[in-house]
Amino acid sequence: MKDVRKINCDGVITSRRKIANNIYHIKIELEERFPIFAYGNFVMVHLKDYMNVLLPRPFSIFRAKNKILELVFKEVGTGTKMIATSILPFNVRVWGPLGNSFPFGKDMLCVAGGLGLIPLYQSIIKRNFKEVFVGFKNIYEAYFVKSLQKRGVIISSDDGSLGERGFVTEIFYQYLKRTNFKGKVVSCGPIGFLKRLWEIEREVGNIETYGSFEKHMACGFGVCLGCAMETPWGFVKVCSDGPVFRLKDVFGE
Amino acid sequence: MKDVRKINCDGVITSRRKIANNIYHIKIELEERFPIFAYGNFVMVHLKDYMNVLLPRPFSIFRAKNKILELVFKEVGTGTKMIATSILPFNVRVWGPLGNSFPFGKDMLCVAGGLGLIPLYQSIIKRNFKEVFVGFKNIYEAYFVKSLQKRGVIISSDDGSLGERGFVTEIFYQYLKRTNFKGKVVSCGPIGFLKRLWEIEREVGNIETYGSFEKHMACGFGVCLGCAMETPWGFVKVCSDGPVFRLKDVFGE
Amino acid sequence: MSLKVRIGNLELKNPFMPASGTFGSGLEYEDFGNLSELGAIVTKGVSLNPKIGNKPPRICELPGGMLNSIGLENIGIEKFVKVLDELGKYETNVIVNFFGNSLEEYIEVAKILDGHNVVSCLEMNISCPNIKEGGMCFGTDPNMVYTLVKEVKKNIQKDLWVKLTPNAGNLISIARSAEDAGASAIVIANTYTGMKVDVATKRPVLGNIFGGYSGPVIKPITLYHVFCCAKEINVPIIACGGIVTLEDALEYFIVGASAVQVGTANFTNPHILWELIKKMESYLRAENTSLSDLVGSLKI
Amino acid sequence: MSLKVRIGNLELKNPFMPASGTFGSGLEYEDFGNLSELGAIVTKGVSLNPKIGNKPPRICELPGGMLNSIGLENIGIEKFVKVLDELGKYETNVIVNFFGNSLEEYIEVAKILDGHNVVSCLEMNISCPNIKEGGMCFGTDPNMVYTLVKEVKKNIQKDLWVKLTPNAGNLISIARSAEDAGASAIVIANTYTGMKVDVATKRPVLGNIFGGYSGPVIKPITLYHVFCCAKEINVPIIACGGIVTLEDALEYFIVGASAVQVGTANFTNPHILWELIKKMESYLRAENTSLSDLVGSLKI
Ligand SMILES: Cc1cc2nc3c(=O)[nH]c(=O)nc-3n(C[C@H](O)[C@H](O)[C@H](O)COP(=O)(O)OP(=O)(O)OC[C@H]3O[C@@H](n4cnc5c(N)ncnc54)[C@H](O)[C@@H]3O)c2cc1C
Ligand SMILES: Cc1cc2nc3c(=O)[nH]c(=O)nc-3n(C[C@H](O)[C@H](O)[C@H](O)COP(=O)(O)OP(=O)(O)OC[C@H]3O[C@@H](n4cnc5c(N)ncnc54)[C@H](O)[C@@H]3O)c2cc1C
Ligand SMILES: Cc1cc2nc3c(=O)[nH]c(=O)nc-3n(C[C@H](O)[C@H](O)[C@H](O)COP(=O)(O)O)c2cc1C
Ligand SMILES: Cc1cc2nc3c(=O)[nH]c(=O)nc-3n(C[C@H](O)[C@H](O)[C@H](O)COP(=O)(O)O)c2cc1C
Ligand code: FES
Ligand code: FES
Repeated sequence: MKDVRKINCDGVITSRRKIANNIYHIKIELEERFPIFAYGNFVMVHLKDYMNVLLPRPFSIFRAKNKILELVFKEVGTGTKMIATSILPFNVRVWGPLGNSFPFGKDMLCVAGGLGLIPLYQSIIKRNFKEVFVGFKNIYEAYFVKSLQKRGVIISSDDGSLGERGFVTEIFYQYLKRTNFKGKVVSCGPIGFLKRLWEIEREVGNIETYGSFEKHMACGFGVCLGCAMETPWGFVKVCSDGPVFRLKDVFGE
Repeated sequence: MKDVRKINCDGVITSRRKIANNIYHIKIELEERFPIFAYGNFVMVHLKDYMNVLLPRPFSIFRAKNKILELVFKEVGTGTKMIATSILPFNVRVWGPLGNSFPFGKDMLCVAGGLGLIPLYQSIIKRNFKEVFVGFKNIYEAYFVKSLQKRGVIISSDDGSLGERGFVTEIFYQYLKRTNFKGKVVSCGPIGFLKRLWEIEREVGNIETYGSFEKHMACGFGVCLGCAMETPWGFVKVCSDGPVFRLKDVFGE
Repeated sequence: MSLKVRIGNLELKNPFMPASGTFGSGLEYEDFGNLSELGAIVTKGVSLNPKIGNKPPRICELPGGMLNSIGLENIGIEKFVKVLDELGKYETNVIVNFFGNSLEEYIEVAKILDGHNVVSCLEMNISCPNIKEGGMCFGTDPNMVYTLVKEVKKNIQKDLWVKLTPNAGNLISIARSAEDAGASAIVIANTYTGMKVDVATKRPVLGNIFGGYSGPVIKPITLYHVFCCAKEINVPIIACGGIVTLEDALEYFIVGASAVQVGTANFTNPHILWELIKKMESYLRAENTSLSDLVGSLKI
Repeated sequence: MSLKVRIGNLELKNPFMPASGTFGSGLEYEDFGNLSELGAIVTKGVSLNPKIGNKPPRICELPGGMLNSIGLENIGIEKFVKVLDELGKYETNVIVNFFGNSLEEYIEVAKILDGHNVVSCLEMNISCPNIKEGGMCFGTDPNMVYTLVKEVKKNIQKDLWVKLTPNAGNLISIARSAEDAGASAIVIANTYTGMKVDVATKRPVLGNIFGGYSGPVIKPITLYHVFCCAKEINVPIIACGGIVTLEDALEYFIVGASAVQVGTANFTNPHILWELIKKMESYLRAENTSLSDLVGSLKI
């Protein structure tokens, strides 16, 4: 990403919309134009006015146009709770785009679980994939459903309250077995989800699965070494070597 | 104050009204009935949900009835800013009544400067004094003016924008010289104001001036020894030996 | 699921007590709860002669912590003994925190306290300057600590707890000295020396220039000290530093503390000790575990 | 109203620089500001051999501070020398932070750095275990510090700054040892060892059990150390600990620091050093004063 310009500027959260249980879509008005970015890149967001929340938080870039940056996040802890509940306008500092991105190509598959949809959504909308699988826990945690359905996305939920019933990884697995697909798969979701995808790759062979990983971060661009992830070949930095890795390079023997 | 029952309970700020420049009147709905208190007593208020503001803040009891405690405060720093600007309802913890109180008696004079009016206001309203002098910086920082005027209070302002022009201490001084008043004077105001009142007492003689003092506090009831005030006779604890002292006992030689 | 804990010869009905200097003599808290329900009452540091304390301002609030430079103000042992009489009515342990400026002063106060029937046990504050030795803090030198504890212990019958200063750097050798010299428990720890400057006036905010830093912000450091000492020391450790919530106390138990002291948090909620005891009961019940199983249960 | 400051043989265009380990090699910050405008670039600690660092999780956020247990991960001096070549294009001082596990390792790295033309000066991190001496931290013993600094200094031409660990307790004797042994400046200080336990799992939050505590919460303690050492030490002191705002830096200057390093705050605002320099210029202009008048201007 060395050649992509990064910004680091103040911004103001000007709009916030609840789109599912504990999930929000926000717009940040930046002081500068947000640069060109790639799917999978993320930004660091610092809650300037809350000394309590010391470190910035990493969020995937959902969309960015001119000075408007859009993020989608789930309320899980102190920081996201503040963003979810404080009165707007709300001051932040943002830097990015950061990290590497998903591979690009023809006829790829896409598998997303829960919040994992966010970095992939715009690419899905642009119909960049041969087939897309999106799984939610249940209907209450699902978002952008209509728009996904319009694009022929295969939607599932763990409890069957929306779309097919079952884990999205298993629906994807059945598809692979049915179709004998060969090629690249991009994915994003919780760690258990990614591990299962790696098991599937090992079993079916012929596919190259890429996934986006999460680790606690302090800087977001390779200086603090805080986001180290263990792999069989040593540590990698999730923020600057990733967040997208070939699953084999993380879990591989 | 040993025989007065104290409470220590949670409460919720349910109403906030701006009554002058940076000055607010708030109502706290307590979980318990506020006990009997005396003029000059104060409470400690802790902003439970803001770890940033570690220590509780001392505030004079403006009025209390059943479970409703009323305070009047000025926005000066971190804590009061939060109380002045946060969305209601706002959670607090309150304990009190704390401290000693103003002497009680007939034919006393009362002198208050700015916020010093707060602990004395209810007593003024009850017409407990022979004559009352209240001074404000200017008309923008003045509050409860109509009600004071109705009770025949002598109001002044430093810049003449309201009532008589000049420092309230000097208007009081002129009164003393004119009337040759003998007896007790109760007062509350900034430290310079209290010092001037002591000079006046020394000059005119025949009066006993009591004033309410302020020091940074941690506990509010005599355990931390943080609110020590130097006097010619050693340290006193403003929270539990005071906050009301005879000026002679603080400034006297 | 009892909350009882034995510390040396003392039995505490629960492991929660105030930290010295943040609870007065205890009597000031009568309005806020039944003192008999506490594991112990720990009183403000007392010395042979009255001490007038430091010049104000004596406290300074910081985000998540505070500085104090009270200067160990106290009324002296003679007057304090009368306060002790009053504390006798409570059915809990009375731990008296004391200090001196010389070995002799320490011994003299200790003897008086040892002879008082209300005193359950003595807590020795060693974060004081040794005036005879050029003002170096007693608590930062393992040899001075050994001598001090040994000599005081020789002169008393009751249990002696030793409260360490965290400004010593490596607390293990200090704790070991105290243990070897006969301490029944080690209290970890007192405040961290710190300061704050008023940039506008270019003056220190505290009248005494510097003060002791306490409150939530010190917990990570004190927790580490407790963890290190718990592995090396055989007598019980009483943890003290930044406890506000039950979780804070649990962290200390898990790394090996047998009991805890709550300081600064008494100022932000005078009822906190009683609340922590209640929450601890619920926690142990919910987890179906006991205090003794919890102590030192860290998985590493 | 110049911001220039002389530290030993070095002239800094202003007294603001990053703290080692929070600024990478410096190159990672190219996107965020012109590195030539900084008083100096201070690079991540380097050792003779590459070091893989500690087991994750390596960071843990706390209110007002953070714990890190990076474990001095670095690519080793050989690869690092290539990064240094790249830094040569910036018109500012390049300070290289280094460490070792033995005296010999320290000397060997120091010699390599001394021979590199981009390096302006060496910053020695002494918060490391002395493997030969049973793993005791170099920086906590005045004698070890003296030997270490003396021996390294013998082998190099360039200025040597010594960065102290605050876990030593009394920093004055350590600082004096470093000064006597030839340090050109003393950097006060590194992180405070601390820990955090996950109560639900009963495990330490950090993979390495404990870590270094940094950020705003440590400032009161480090400020006190700087104040104490500034009175006793003749070489310049560079303060480091919890600086976020200009006020924080001013407090350090007022108690006697000649320059400051900003660490954790680089994570909360990658542009912070440039902003502090601008604010400092405005401050000195508004107050009509100079940096040298400010340094040590505490009124007591
Ligand atoms: C590259 C990347 C992209 C991400 N994109 C999104 C997104 O688009 N939408 C979204 O909702 N979430 C996203 N996350 C996760 C998001 O960063 C965390 O949910 C958030 O930091 C939690 O903050 P908190 O203060 O609410 O939680 P707390 O638990 O209170 O935070 C405490 C600390 O833990 C860290 N932390 C907690 N959970 C995570 C996590 N899952 N990943 C990394 N750090 C964590 C925080 O950053 C903070 O330092 C992303 C994470 C990464 C690494
Ligand atoms: C007995 C007593 C009664 C008071 N009654 C009132 C009242 O009725 N209305 C009102 O507006 N104010 C009153 N004050 C002053 C009030 O306590 C302070 O204005 C308030 O604490 C400031 O808090 P802050 O967080 O906004 O200020 P900050 O300056 O951010 O607070 C930092 C620290 O300084 C302390 N502090 C700051 N100013 C004062 C002060 N003047 N007195 C004591 N501590 C201070 C705070 O308590 C806190 O610990 C009273 C003070 C005392 C001692
Ligand atoms: C105002 C104040 C006064 C204190 N006085 C004493 C004292 O007299 N003796 C003592 O051993 N410790 C004293 N301490 C230290 C506390 O007992 C405790 O060790 C320290 O505050 C850390 O705990 P905390 O973070 O829970 O406050 C005092 C602390 C404060 C804040
Ligand atoms: C993630 C991280 C990595 C660090 N790495 C080093 C290092 O390699 N060498 C060193 O001397 N100090 C290192 N430090 C300590 C900092 O340089 C600094 O001394 C400390 O963080 C205190 O300053 P602060 O409060 O401004 O962060 C590191 C600190 C952090 C937070
Ligand atoms: S988050 Fe700092 S190196 Fe990855
Ligand atoms: S405020 Fe604690 S003794 Fe007065």
